[in-house]
Amino acid sequence: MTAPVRTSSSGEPVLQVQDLHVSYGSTAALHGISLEVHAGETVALIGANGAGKSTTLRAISGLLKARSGSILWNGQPIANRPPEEIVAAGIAHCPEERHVWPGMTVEENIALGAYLCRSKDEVRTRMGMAFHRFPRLRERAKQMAGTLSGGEQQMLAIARALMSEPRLLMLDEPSLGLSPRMADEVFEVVRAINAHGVTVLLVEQNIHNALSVASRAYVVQTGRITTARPSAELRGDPELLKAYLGG
Amino acid sequence: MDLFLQFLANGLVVGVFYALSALGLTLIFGLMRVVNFAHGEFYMLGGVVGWFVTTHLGLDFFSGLVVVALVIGGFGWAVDRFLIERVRGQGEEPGILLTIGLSIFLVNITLLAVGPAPMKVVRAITEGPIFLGPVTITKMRLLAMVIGVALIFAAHAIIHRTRLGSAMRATFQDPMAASLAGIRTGQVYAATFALGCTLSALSGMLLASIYSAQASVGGLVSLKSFVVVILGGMGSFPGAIAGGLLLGVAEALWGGYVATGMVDIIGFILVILILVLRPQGLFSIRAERA
Amino acid sequence: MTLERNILLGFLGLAALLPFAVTDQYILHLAVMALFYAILANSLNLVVGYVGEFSLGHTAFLGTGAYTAALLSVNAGWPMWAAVPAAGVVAALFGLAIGAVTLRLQGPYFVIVTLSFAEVLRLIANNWIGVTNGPMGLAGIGQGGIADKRAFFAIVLGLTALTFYLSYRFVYSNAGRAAVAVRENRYVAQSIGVNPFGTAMQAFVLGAFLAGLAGGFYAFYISFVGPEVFRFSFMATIIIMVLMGGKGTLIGPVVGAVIVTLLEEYLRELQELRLSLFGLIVMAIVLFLPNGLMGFIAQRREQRGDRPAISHAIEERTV
Amino acid sequence: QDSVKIGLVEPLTGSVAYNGKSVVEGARLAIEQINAKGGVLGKPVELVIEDGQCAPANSVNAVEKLVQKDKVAVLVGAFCSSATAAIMPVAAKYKIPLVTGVSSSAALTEQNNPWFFRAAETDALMAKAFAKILATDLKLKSVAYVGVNDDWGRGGVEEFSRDLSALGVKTALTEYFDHGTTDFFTLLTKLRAAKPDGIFVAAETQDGSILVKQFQEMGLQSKVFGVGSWATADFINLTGDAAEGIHAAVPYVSSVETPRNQDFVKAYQAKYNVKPGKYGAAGYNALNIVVQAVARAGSTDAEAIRSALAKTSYEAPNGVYRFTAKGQAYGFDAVLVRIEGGMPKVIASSPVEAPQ
Amino acid sequence: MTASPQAGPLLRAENLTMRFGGITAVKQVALTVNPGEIVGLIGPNGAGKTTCFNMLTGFYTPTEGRVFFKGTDITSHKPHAIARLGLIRSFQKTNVMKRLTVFENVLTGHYMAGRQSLLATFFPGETVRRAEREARESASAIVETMGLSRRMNVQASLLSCGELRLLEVAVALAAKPTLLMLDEPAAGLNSHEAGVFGETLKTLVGTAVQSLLIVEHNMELVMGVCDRIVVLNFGQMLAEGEPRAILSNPKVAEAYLGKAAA
Ligand SMILES: Nc1ncnc2c1ncn2[C@@H]1O[C@H](COP(=O)(O)OP(=O)(O)OP(=O)(O)O)[C@@H](O)[C@H]1O
Ligand SMILES: Nc1ncnc2c1ncn2[C@@H]1O[C@H](COP(=O)(O)OP(=O)(O)OP(=O)(O)O)[C@@H](O)[C@H]1O
Ligand SMILES: CC(C)C[C@H](N)C(=O)O
Ligand SMILES: [Mg+2]
Ligand SMILES: [Mg+2]
Repeated sequence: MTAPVRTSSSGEPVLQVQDLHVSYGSTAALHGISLEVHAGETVALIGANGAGKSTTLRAISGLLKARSGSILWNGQPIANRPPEEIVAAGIAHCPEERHVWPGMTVEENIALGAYLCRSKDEVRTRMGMAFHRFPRLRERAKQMAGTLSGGEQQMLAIARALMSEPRLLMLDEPSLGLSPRMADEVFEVVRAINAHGVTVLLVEQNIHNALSVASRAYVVQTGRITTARPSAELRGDPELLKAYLGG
Repeated sequence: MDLFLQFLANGLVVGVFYALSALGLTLIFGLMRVVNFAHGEFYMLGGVVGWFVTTHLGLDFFSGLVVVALVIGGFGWAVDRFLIERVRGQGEEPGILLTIGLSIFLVNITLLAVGPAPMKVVRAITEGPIFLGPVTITKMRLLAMVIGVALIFAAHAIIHRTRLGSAMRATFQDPMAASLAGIRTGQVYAATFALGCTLSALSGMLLASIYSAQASVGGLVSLKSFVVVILGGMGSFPGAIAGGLLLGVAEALWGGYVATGMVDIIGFILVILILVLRPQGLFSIRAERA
Repeated sequence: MTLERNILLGFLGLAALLPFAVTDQYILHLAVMALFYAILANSLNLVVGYVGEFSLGHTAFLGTGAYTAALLSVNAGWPMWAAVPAAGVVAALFGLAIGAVTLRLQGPYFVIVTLSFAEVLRLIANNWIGVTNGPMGLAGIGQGGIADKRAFFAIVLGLTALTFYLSYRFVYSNAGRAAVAVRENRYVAQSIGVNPFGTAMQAFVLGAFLAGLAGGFYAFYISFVGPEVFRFSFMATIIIMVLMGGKGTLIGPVVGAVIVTLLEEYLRELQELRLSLFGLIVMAIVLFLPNGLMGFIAQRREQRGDRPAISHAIEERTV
Repeated sequence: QDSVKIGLVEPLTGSVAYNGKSVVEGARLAIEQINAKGGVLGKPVELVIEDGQCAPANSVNAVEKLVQKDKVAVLVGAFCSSATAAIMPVAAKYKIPLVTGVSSSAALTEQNNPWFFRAAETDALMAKAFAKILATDLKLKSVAYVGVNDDWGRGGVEEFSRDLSALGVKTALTEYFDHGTTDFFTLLTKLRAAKPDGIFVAAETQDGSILVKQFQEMGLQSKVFGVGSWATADFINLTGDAAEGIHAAVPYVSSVETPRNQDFVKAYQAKYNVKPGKYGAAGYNALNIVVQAVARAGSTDAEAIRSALAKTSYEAPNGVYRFTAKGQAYGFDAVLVRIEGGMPKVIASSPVEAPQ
Repeated sequence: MTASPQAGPLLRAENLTMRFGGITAVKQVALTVNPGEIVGLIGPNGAGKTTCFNMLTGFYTPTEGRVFFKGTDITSHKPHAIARLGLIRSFQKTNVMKRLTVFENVLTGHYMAGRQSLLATFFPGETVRRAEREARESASAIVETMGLSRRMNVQASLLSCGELRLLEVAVALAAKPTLLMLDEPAAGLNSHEAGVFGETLKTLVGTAVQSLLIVEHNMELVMGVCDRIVVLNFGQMLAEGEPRAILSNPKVAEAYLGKAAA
């Protein structure tokens, strides 16, 4: 299987994170994260449990405030802006743990993913696309999202995130709870939208899958970036990987 | 039979009024899940402000209604932004305590400002009985019912037909996901609270023009409204209507055929019975699984 | 946990000294009321803090206790030492019956159904004239010749000590831990073998029993019981005490009870402004101390790097 | 001690605050007049007012504070009979005289509490005074009784129906409603079906005005009469033309033309800009009775005040108040009024007699 | 009907069927777990695995079918009653007691070991104190086993996703299961951590628990630890057998594994 590997510096850096510090209350979670994502790239963040991957994504999408450091999106500072504005600027975040709206139907969940899109026709087209990507969801269109199986909810969360047609898509463990086959399909989708020019920032525990779609990967360890390598290099060196992921 | 028809009519009228007074609470308690003990006080403020602007500022009933909507809506907005906002996401208890405090404050500050006497709100039309066969009802009641039903439908349409409505439901079910979808959750909370307060105040003024406005009515209104919302099921507008009518008719029949001295008991007994049989209320569905 | 126990013991010890230091009947009266409320707040806290469901119907137990004691005293001439425990037992039975219905519900439904029970009881008390004397209430409950407030104080102090002991034992037992598990996550609780209903019931009935004792005492102390013992305003006072002090701790409700009792009394000076100001204070407390006073103290300790002293439930056990 | 303190416990918040405030107004006026004349025992009189909220526990708290902290010489209160019942033993325990100007439950004076005095009518006394006049004047054959569901409402209904029945008037219906009820259509539907010639109502201003208004809205024709603070400007203003023609039996009405009353009304109106009603007069009378007793006692000694109270003979705007051995007031004039052209017109006046 | 506890399978389900309105989520599934066995339950998303778990542990009442545990019919028993027989489960959606610390969570898991009479609650004796001491020691040990010692006194709400999964298993272990049922325990663990976790699971069987039933999508883990695998598809049994046989089953590859098998 061949992943479309790009060179690390193709395109402009659309997202630049510099020396980002984030804490939950009084406990610090990130101690200075710096990373860059270039236009059209797929970049993975990997690391052990509790390293701070999700925290990084949350800070970028505005769910968490940065204590210090900067986040630039197309050169504009976006740190500490509310999430609504960041979505509007073209960054979508599919959070871990799914967070579907349990008391709304699958259909409503998907439609609301395009909340900022005011054209009804456009929303309808995008919904068609979502159902096309995840036929299972079409079968369950009228079911309450809270009663879906874990994997179905995961599909829904991804489908919903795609509805805003972002320019940067951040996925937090998209394959979590998906069957191997479904996970493959999701990564196919990621490749496909990436091929359409959408930049992707990916947190993924399934290292094999992650490295197969991403061109580069950052390794996060206890709130810091410890290394940044092309995927191929990491894939070729299981011992190195083990050292980074062990904790 | 005639007697029964009249009881039924009385019950339906009062039922619509109950639904109407519970309307704001359906939003705030039913959807937002803020156990709002100040609900009755917003209703009361509607009546008192309505009395003030019609009696002291000389406005007619309908302009008064608009002023009340604006004033209490703005006040509700501020209450959410400056008070409720601060305890959001900390479970229901801080909200309970906060609204209990607010309700104590509002009642007593109103007592200080306008005194405890009942106040007469200008009527929209001249009152008089209408006879429909054996059933008597009055013009003002009919009008209030029409306005009430219109408000109920309008509120229902807002929740189920507009973007704001979807935004509300999304925000209350999962605020984090909502903000990631681009919904300004802070505004949605405030808007919902303000809308809830406005609806309470409107019904307060409407009903004060039929009964009378008084600083101390809030407690009873809150109590009955909670009953109605729970009977119908949290956050359901059809439920609120059904709950209101059910309560109104049950009270009328109990009062009519048993005794009027204890009518309030019937609502509570209904709540207990219905929840024993259907723990989610009449009209709400559960979307949770292990 | 040791700390919490020592604070409670210290509180009881200090309270025991009060009658020796103070002879002013007014202050003694306030002290009696404060302890009475402390029992009530503590009993409500067992439900709110440890079942994790918000009961607005706790006055049902206060009221049944008060009426039981009053009826036994007025109709059967029972003395206080017999009527007050009987009040606790009757209230506990009501707790069992009401719990059987309400504990199947959760969240807002529980809140409103418990409230409904209290209201139903109030309306019954108000209308079943043959037994309760309706709105006229039951007056002339024999105080058995206890004239001095100090005697009442000693009795209520004893009840408070009993309350502390029972709640302390419950909270720091396996059963208490199970209650916390149910509060925190029903699913997990069930999957580790906790019967959510049974566990919640234990806390609920214990709370009802203690509230009933308090009610029985109240009947004798005020020597009048009317339907307003079931009223929501009573409930509101107790809630304010529990939440102001900090739910889910044993000390919080006591602190809340003492503060609110004194506050209500000292605000009298302000005449008409009194209740408005009280409302404002309640709001301010929520805004600035959302977890109550005890929550605030625990937080301060944590910030200083100590282990949370009064955590939500469990700590080293030194029985 | 440089003033004589009198403690007043009334509901200042809650649903009867409306009436409680009137009592306080009357009391304040009395104190003002007394102090203008140099007070009592050569000292000014000080009124210490506490909010008892008509709740037994709160009223007891208030009394404890008044007795222990403020050291008042006499207590006045506590409006609702249940609250008064709760503070009576406290007054007895501390041996402080307690005078109520309002609480009307017959049971209170049956408790043989030597420290308690009621400067007010009971329903039994009102019924006795007016049942006959009503039955003949209104030509009543059958009457429906409606009362607020509390001790006072129930007492009123029971007393009037007993006395009217004894005069051969049939009882068509007896119904109670809860204080704060806003919709009476169900009750009125039953009334309409029962077809009485007269309707007796025991209700206060708020409940009463709504009831009477809806009575008219339903198009009912029977004659309305009853007890409650109906002969007041507020009631008439709230009720509007529905008040026309109704009868009320009250212990006091401002339109009585005695000079003493006219002085009182003038002073009250000057101070509060409204005419006094039943509760304003009650507060005024209670305070005057108490202060006069202190004057006669010649000291603030409780026992002395108590015996002085027992020998009261106070000339009120509405007649002379005396107390029976049980502490029940009698001798003052109660009146029956009809509302005509928005004014309460006195139809009959009758001194309240001492109960046997 | 009731087999003797020693001889028969530990868990046996017959003809399990669950319908939600019009959807048949699980249809006539038969499942057994023998003492000492690690069984894997796999299948595509929405195949009905979690629903099976819910029926086996009393969270759902099956529309049809029966469940036997240690020979006892537990079909309509309450979840806590089933847990008390020694059948303990974890949940797919993370479920922990968020406001308690890691240690407190695990300590609470020992509930059944310390169950006592009401009297003992209020007047604890030596037995109660001993049970308490033992529970504390055991809790520390379990936290250690699951590799969470570093987080011992941290509130659960502060844990990352992966750590929460480990904590859930720890709480389940604290209840001293005979049969432990885990629903996607390794979701959220990275490949390396999943490997370590698999090893831990293997050591548990025979020591801490008698048998294991695991739902998991991490094939490396499933293939590595399971003695036998049951595959569900659209609520029905698709295949059953040894890991290798399942891997090479074309129907399983088609429905579940996708390219990974190729
Ligand atoms: N809501 C929270 N409150 C407090 N601390 C948190 C919270 N969420 C995460 N943390 C802490 O922040 C650190 C980083 O967590 P984060 O969720 O970013 O890790 P992660 O790399 O995504 O791990 P995983 O792979 O397990 O999801 C962890 O130490 C965790 O304990
Ligand atoms: N309460 C319910 N109401 C309606 N449908 C339900 C309900 N619970 C489950 N389902 C449906 O039943 C099917 C089986 O769900 P289940 O959760 O058992 O799947 P699963 O095999 O665990 O899948 P996953 O691997 O994605 O977790 C799903 O399609 C789901 O949508
Ligand atoms: C307002 C009224 C109900 C007061 C009444 N006079 C009483 O004795 O209680
Ligand atoms: Mg994460
Ligand atoms: Mg599942």
